[in-house]
Amino acid sequence: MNRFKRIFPALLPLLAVIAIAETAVRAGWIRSYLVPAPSSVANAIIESRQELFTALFTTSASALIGFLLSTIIGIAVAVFLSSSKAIQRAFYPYAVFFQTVPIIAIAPLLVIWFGYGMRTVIASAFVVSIFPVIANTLNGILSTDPALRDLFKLYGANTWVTLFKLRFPSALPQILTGLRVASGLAVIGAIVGEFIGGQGLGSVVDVARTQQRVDKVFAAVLLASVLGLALFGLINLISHFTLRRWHASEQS
Amino acid sequence: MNRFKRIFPALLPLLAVIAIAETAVRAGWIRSYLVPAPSSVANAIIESRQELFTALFTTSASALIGFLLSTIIGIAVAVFLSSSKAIQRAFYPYAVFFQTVPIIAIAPLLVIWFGYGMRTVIASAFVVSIFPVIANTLNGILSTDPALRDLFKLYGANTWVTLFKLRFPSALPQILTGLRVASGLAVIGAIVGEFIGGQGLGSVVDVARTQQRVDKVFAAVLLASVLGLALFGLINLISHFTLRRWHASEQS
Amino acid sequence: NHAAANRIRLALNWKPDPQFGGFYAANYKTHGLDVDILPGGAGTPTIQMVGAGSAEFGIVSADELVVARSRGNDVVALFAVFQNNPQGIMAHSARKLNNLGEVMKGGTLAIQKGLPYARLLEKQYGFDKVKVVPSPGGDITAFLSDPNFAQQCFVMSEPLTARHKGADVVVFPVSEIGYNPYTTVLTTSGDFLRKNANAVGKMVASVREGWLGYLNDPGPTNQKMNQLNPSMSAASFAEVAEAQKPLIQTAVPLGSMTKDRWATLIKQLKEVGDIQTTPPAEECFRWL
Amino acid sequence: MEHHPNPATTDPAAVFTNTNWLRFVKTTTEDQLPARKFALSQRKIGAPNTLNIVIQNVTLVPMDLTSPPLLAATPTGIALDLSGVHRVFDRQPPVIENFNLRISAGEFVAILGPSGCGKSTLLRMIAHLAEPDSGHITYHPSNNFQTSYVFQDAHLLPWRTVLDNAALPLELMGVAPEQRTDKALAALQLVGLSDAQERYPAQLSGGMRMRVSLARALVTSPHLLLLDEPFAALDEITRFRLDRELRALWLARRITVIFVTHSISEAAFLANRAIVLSRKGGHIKLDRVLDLPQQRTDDLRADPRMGREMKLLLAAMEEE
Amino acid sequence: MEHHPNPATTDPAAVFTNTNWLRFVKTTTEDQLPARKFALSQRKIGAPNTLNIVIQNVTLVPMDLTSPPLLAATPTGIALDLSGVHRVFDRQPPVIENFNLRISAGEFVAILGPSGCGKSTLLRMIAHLAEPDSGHITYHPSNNFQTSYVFQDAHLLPWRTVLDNAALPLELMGVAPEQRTDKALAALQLVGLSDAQERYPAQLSGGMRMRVSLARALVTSPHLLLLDEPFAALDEITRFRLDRELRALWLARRITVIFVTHSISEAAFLANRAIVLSRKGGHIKLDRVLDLPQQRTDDLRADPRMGREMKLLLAAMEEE
Ligand SMILES: Nc1ncnc2c1ncn2[C@@H]1O[C@H](COP(=O)(O)OP(=O)(O)OP(=O)(O)O)[C@@H](O)[C@H]1O
Ligand SMILES: Nc1ncnc2c1ncn2[C@@H]1O[C@H](COP(=O)(O)OP(=O)(O)OP(=O)(O)O)[C@@H](O)[C@H]1O
Ligand SMILES: [Mg+2]
Ligand SMILES: [Mg+2]
Repeated sequence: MNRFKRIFPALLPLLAVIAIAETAVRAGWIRSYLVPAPSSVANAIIESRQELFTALFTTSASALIGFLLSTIIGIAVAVFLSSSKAIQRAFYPYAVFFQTVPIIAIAPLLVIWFGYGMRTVIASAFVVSIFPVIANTLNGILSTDPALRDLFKLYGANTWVTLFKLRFPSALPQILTGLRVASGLAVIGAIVGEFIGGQGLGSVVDVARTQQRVDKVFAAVLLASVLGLALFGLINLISHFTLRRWHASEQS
Repeated sequence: MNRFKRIFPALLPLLAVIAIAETAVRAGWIRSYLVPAPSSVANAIIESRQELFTALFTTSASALIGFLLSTIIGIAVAVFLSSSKAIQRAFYPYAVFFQTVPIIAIAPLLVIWFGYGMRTVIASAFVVSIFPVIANTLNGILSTDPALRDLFKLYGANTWVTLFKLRFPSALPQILTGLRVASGLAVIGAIVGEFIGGQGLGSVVDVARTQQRVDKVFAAVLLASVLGLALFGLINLISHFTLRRWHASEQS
Repeated sequence: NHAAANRIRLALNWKPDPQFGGFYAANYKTHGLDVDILPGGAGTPTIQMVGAGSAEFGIVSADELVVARSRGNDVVALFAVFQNNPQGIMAHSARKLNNLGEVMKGGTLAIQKGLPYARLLEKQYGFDKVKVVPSPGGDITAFLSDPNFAQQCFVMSEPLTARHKGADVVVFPVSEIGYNPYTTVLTTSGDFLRKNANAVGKMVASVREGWLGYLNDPGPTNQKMNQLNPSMSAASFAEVAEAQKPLIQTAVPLGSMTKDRWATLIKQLKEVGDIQTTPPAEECFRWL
Repeated sequence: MEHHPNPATTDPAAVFTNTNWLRFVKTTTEDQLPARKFALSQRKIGAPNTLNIVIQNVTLVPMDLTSPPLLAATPTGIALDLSGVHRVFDRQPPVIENFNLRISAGEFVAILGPSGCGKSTLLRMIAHLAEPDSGHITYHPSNNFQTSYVFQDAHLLPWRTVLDNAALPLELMGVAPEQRTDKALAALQLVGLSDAQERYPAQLSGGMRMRVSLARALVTSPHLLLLDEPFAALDEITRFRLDRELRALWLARRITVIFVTHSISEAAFLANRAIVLSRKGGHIKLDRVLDLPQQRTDDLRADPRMGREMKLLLAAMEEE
Repeated sequence: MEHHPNPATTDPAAVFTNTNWLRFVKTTTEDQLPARKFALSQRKIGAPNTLNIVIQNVTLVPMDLTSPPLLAATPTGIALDLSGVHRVFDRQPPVIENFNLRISAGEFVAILGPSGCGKSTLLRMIAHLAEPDSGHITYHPSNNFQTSYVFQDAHLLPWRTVLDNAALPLELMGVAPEQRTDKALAALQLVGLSDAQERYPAQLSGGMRMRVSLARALVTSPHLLLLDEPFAALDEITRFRLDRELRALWLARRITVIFVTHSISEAAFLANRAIVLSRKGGHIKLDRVLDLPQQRTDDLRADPRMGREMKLLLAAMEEE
């Protein structure tokens, strides 16, 4: 009952959107070749469940690996950047490049370096999602309370110990925010990568688009969102359990 | 001299990358139809300067407007979400959708709602860049020191006053991090939007790609990065001047 | 440095569909080849993959190949599936247009500006009256919703879908203005060709057999491809397979290429300024 | 119900203290308080030169009104009534348990008690920053009054200068910029920080930060002033000066002051009434109206009367 | 150079204080310190039952070694030498100006001074957390010693429980988990927080947080213990107990303790030597070896000798 009370309000807007869309399409206010009726999207999912779920699985794997790589490498880069203002000035700008390069423009490079298929998709997910991890981790690390840094200095903690026992925990709320952003970007990065490297939901979108199967395009987009939401939920869960005892953002 | 000393180290890695790339291409270690020699990129920029800079200008305008919209609407959404945990549960998940929907999949919608040209491009820049603003602002707002919230409550400050005089300033470091991420995404969003809606650097990339003009593709990508960097630099400047007196992240 | 000449990747530039029917119909095993077909997507850089050896063979179009060669990418055409260029412009019949020239007189035209024929059209008719927008890449939503919308297409693809959606469509092939490069061309790299002439020979032979078989009876292969690409209906497979036949089966032997046609193409590309240097026509292809 | 002895005294000022307190009881209870509420604050008060009386419901109190009014005639402070207040933090024994306390308008109450006994928790509930898990707190008058609070930690806004921090409450109350600058400067002057008005909190010493926080509380004209160890981080010279200032402010305005302190001598010097809480449950171990003159000078610190009050407080703190 | 009178006393313990201090001077200076350094700490010391002597360079000090060694024979603390130390914050007059101070191994020094005079700044430089803008601070022995610091604010890690916060220094020093838990529990017991070991800092009262911070400092066996108003947020009962514990700890180990406090009585009760800083520039207004017995009980708080020392300190603080 309690559980229901918590989840039900979360579903209300969704139900509203579905109802409105269904009505709008059925009444002909929106052309169905533009936006499919939710019922036909549901139909498409059921009909093509095998294809879609295989695709979802493939995309999930790539997005997840890309996301993990972003997390690890992004945090490492942020740690490196945090070492001095001079290093930030010298290297931080290059990280911006990852944000602004259209994957499609470097498609040949990706395919040639990583080979066709999953590795290119992973690379794409990685490139697209690393920057928020870097930016948020760096800012989190740099925001560590100077008094606590002093404390660690006093007890002779070296850089690594300070990093793991002080800077990471204190940056955690912000790192998690970075990961929230990165998780969604990893999903979209994977899909864009799949426009190049084939496979997965990206491929489904690619084909369904040219076949005018709007219902299927939406079905695939929906599944991508579900994947994004799953990652998002996972991060929120981690956030809840790691921060609830001590951080304002997880207290009501 | 002092200025030089600060800027020079920042340019070193760039010079190194350029030198290595030039050598690698000239020596034939990298095929020039994959990665162009920096010199030929420079050539392309000089040759097509008029076309490229007009495109840069167009893209800049769209990216900037998209970015401003993301900033304003993203912050507004975050403020709305911050009002209660129940509201977060009900609406935050929908924001994730913006992160995971491939622009190409909703291209028909964009084109039909916003027409070809700048409005579609702006919409794309906006859709792609809003989520980090929401996520970071929300986290920043929620992380406000509870004792300071008490203080404002005590003096009878209403929600809006608390928002503007307490929550925003205290969330500012994190909002700025969100904007750092969003600025790059707005650029890429604009370019992707231009693949659909025409114009700007996106068009240049599109055409140059079909013509296998790697040099021009890279030239356009480089200009996009420069645009991203300019926005990034602007945000860093704002960050420096607003935070340096009081926030650890801007103190050395 | 390929693992073994009999372990071969063939990179397509789109999903399994009838334009690749022969490649799926081919029985490579009988020629001692183990071929892996890599379906491509909207962003797959097939020609670069072939040049850089990420795939031994690829499917590209002749104009792409000429441009690539002029940029130092040593790729060689082996087998040209489409003798006639399937690219065209489709418009709504209600506009009562009679030729490409009239398409350029008004309304909206969605076209990839990087394509050579776009530039030829521009040169010939000018783009000052028509509103040129980016091609939606196979999507026809905008076309359906705007009666004054024309868009680039493959003559055996988008027009059929549009008709299914109830639109009355007219199609003008690009060959109308004399631009007729080979398309869906089996290609390999010069390097691979030199080192594995034998395997290339077997490949071309299998492909030829495959196409002969496919043209003869597309049914089983369509079914196979439909499984790989379920978003396209079986009916569409059959329909397209039928529609593309005249573009593939012509007076000349299946897949054949001539130096003259390559030379014409090179000349046209030079004219529109897509290439600066003119690669010799005979180096562009190897007719085995 | 709390009973406590009132030591005999012949000091007229001390008598005055009590009479004045009684006079207040009359004015506010009779006029404004329902009988039920008042019953909660039944308390036995002894004042040798007047009468030993027990206030029962709205029973009126005879008193000596002949002494000259040294203090502001009508208190501007507000009266408080805490009844049956409980406060529990999850899975711990209650911090505040069935707590009953009545504070009259214009009282100066010191709260003492061991570290962690619930003083800050109590103050937060009084300030409406936390709600009791059960029980009520009522205020008389019940609205339109201004509360100021000096938290145990300074809690300044790090992005504002000292001046802007001090002016914050006025800003939130909508006071015009010039006026609030003037008032904030005056408050900073009071706490000895005129020099530092342009600095940011990160550039201040610990004691300076606490003083800014104090200035921020004093810049408004609060009816209820809650102070949670405001002077703990200050040297004794500054502390003594601020003690005197605070007392003078109270004398002039007769606001209600609730003052948490760890210093028994400070409690005795400043307050008119001292409450000692127990280590567990926040029970009132001592609730005493201090038998000291209304006007307090530094001489009082060495006065045996003060020594006696301090001994009483210390004894209450030590017994467990 | 600072001169200050040493009031006559006949208390043998007081004499012992001085002789012991002198004995220390001998051991450390003679053995470890170069003459130049030592010259900085020239100081006139009067001890009526021994001799009135001026320490000049490495001039040896005659002393009475017959008294029984009540204290640990060799101090485990370290000696410090601050010479010509300057500290300026941008665009402000120097906070610490040409500061010279020599602290011998095993001394217990109280530092007093008005709020904002530079006490914390000084302590931070001593702890190597900030560098002087000019001048040096040297240590003897110069390395391999452990410093503990109780900051003016608690500065706990909010994501760690009380126990894990207290154990932090040991963790950073690589002590095995069990051992550090034991030691941390003992330290928490000392500060009266055994009950709260599982709680998080956000669930503690202000005083409890300070006590965790204190436990964290005591959990190691520091050679140099720096305390910045550690007891300011504590009630007097707790404070008195911790005063005694700290003093006992010092007596047992003879570590070097530098203790910033605002309480003159606490300074007098705890320290062997008290330094009063001026409001501006951090000049030493008084540097006094307290003439009080080595063993200090609560009786001492009422002792006239302590009263006399307190008067001296107060006088130094008041003069400006
Ligand atoms: N980071 C800083 N930037 C500028 N000024 C500073 C900074 N830190 C301290 N100060 C100034 O230095 C002076 C001394 O500060 P310090 O913290 O040492 O004082 P203190 O003696 O410890 O005072 P308190 O007893 O109030 O803690 C103060 O005037 C303070 O304003
Ligand atoms: N948020 C909280 N969660 C759990 N327990 C809490 C919380 N806040 C306070 N407590 C507990 O409530 C008790 C009383 O805390 P409070 O801050 O009122 O003490 P205090 O009397 O002000 O002590 P001090 O003199 O040390 O400031 C303490 O035992 C504390 O641990
Ligand atoms: Mg408290
Ligand atoms: Mg200090």
